[in-house]
Amino acid sequence: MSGAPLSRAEMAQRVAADIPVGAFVNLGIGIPTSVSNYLTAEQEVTLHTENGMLGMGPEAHGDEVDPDLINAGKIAVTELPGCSYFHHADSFAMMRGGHLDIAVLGAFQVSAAGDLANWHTGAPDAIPAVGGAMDLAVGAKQVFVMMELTTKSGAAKIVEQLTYPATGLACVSRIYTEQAIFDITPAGVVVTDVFGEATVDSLRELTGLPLLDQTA
Amino acid sequence: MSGAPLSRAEMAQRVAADIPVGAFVNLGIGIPTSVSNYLTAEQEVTLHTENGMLGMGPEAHGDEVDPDLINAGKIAVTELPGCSYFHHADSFAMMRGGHLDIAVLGAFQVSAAGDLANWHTGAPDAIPAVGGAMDLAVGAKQVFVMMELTTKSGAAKIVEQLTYPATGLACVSRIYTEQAIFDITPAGVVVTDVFGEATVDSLRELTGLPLLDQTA
Amino acid sequence: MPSKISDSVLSAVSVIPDRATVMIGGFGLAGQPQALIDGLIEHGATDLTIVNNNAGNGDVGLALLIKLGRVKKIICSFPRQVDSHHFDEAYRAGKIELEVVPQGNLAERIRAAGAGIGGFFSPTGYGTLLAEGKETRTIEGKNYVLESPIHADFALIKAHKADPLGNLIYRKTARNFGPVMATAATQTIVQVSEIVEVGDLDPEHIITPGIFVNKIVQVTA
Amino acid sequence: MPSKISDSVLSAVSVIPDRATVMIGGFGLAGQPQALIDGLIEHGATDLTIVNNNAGNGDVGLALLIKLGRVKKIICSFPRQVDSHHFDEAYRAGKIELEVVPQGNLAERIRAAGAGIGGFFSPTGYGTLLAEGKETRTIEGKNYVLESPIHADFALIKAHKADPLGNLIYRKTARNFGPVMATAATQTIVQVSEIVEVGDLDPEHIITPGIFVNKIVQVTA
Repeated sequence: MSGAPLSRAEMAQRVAADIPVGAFVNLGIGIPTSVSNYLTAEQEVTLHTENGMLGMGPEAHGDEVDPDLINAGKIAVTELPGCSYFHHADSFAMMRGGHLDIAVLGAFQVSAAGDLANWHTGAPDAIPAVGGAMDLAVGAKQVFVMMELTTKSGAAKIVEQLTYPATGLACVSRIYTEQAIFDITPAGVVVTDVFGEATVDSLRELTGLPLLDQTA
Repeated sequence: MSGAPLSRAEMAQRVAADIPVGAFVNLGIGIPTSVSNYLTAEQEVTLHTENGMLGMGPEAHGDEVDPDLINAGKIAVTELPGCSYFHHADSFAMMRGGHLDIAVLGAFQVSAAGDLANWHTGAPDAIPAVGGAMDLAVGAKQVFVMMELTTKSGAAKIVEQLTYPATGLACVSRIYTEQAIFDITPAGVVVTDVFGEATVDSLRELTGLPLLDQTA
Repeated sequence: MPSKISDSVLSAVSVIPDRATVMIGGFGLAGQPQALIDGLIEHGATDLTIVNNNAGNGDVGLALLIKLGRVKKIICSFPRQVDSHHFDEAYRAGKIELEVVPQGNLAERIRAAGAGIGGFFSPTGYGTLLAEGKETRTIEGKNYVLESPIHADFALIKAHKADPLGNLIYRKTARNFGPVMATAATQTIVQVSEIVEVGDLDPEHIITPGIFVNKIVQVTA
Repeated sequence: MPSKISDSVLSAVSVIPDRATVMIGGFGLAGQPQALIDGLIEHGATDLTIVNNNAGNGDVGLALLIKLGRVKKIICSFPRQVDSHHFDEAYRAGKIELEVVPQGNLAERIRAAGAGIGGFFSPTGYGTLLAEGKETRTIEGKNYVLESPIHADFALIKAHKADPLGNLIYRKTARNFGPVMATAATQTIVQVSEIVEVGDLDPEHIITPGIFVNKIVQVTA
């Protein structure tokens, strides 16, 4: 409503605050990983890493580092009490079977219908590499996206139709950006919060979308 | 070649002798179970039970009986060193993925093409019940059948076409009976051994099949 | 987070409504959640669809549930047993619907539900009565039948030990259907012999992670 | 029964012929069978199809195998990395064929091969470039892509401990692709840190039963 646009840390804080108590969550590589810094013990959130673990703890340092214990970003991590290990097929079955409550992912673009693009720039010489992105997109009960609202050249990344190759269709539920938070609903894209100088009207102009206003 | 028809024990003994060293084997409920009595330690055969165990030991007696440790026939059994447990989907994946060398099964009928009938009498009032029979039929690298060659009324149980409902098609490799041993081959049904008064000719007459003679 | 530990069997199973689809673990008596089935009988839910390897034995448990007329349909691999007289009677009287599924297809269909698989081509049952009416396909020269996932509203299973997060370990061949059923139901209710502290189960040894478990009841033998 | 224990890496991998399909376990360095890959390089087999999550890092291991021109095709989920320069170069020069598979489809397709499944309908990738040309189907209102099993001639994996029967346990997230790859290959060759006696591994804790393992080589760090 007022103040400055959200910093990345503030975005992560907002996402963390919206994760319900007891949720099972997968935090994507990159910015989404920072959400873990703001989860409280009272939230009792269990983190999943798709390379085969539930109950992942914070990043490992010094003597804690064990090359056999890494996250999906290949960073050394730690165990929390009550964690468990499983193989890759079981891990992705857990994801695709709809058992995770929330996946938090970065994005190049999200469409008004909730289509997600985050795996391929579409550049003709780019080497395609998808990892677990497509599985995360379709597997979790809710997909939260964290991204800057605009590209470096100022174009909106929430769009009517994707221009980047899709990762998954109609899979995103909510988008956290520095200027606003958006919900993807059957009625359309809803603005729930604005930050800094953004208004629902300025966002409509930027995105070209008939955004619904549910800012308080 | 000579002597009496094989007893059930002798049939089991023959089957046991034909199991190669180091094989992974599933012995079906009923007569096939008795094959385990004739496997030698030198054969190093590992028994699979489809309710989730490799390395099953002999039947349990007295204090050994543990209600959590049973075979597919729901008989209490024991562990052998090096055994392992797994869940039902993994157990049948092991079976259907072609990892077991041999399944030994009973049968109502086997066709000249190796079709197996062992799950359903086809009687109109019979309650259908299949258990793991169809999985075993298609899963093991080789299926050995142990059965009496004829029904109580004297009809051959090796037939041109099944008259009982099929368990699996073209799945049987070898048939052990009290009168003879048969191999199912692309060239046809081959008699490899005869017992008692049986001759290849008497078996041809009984079955009505153009049996090939490879008795020594 | 509300505790997953229930202090009574009846309160654990009383969430099961009429017309629910309920998976029940166990192969023979091994892994059978006897106390949960007794609780389900006492609770009184009816018109149930039951998924189990068998269709009840003797006069107790699932057999009693069938005798009491609470089971509308059963999906199983082997209903016919020497002491399945309650099922036999209900079936012959047309009072219960039966879907017979080869045991491996049953396990794999349950796993598929838990794993988000829409269907799979199985070699089992091809060319048999149990594949009648099902789509078939020849892939690389081998014949397959298209099988669909089996989802449930509830799974009632038995494990050896649980921690309060719902992490489970099993015992010997009592493991059987438990781990896959736990993944395929909207709610999984587990009867365990012992509840241990969080951290007491080695993370390498946990067979069912707590994400798949909703309620735990300790039942001492 | 001939022993499954090989006394050298080179003798273990020397059975791999040219043109073989070889699965290599590991996610990042965790679970990567470094010694077996080095042995494969020394052995010299070429025209290989490699199945791995990645396409090599830096100048060693799989990256070196690619640099040496031994890899005809790679099936993986994530070839592009900051240090995948040997792959990048070979790919841009048209010297290596690439099949990019979403990571979960990769794991499930490998499992399907080991489990005798002819194909399965996966929700992952529907409506994307990676599903182009693949059969799709709407099941209960949800969209799926038909995915096929990935079989291999050999799997090279790393485990923590083995017994002489080939029973395996893994360590932490180094488990990753090992257990499914072991089931999907005609021959599975395992690099382990320790070989223990038969009976030393608790039957409840064994992750890969010995039926899936053909050769074991102890490689101490």
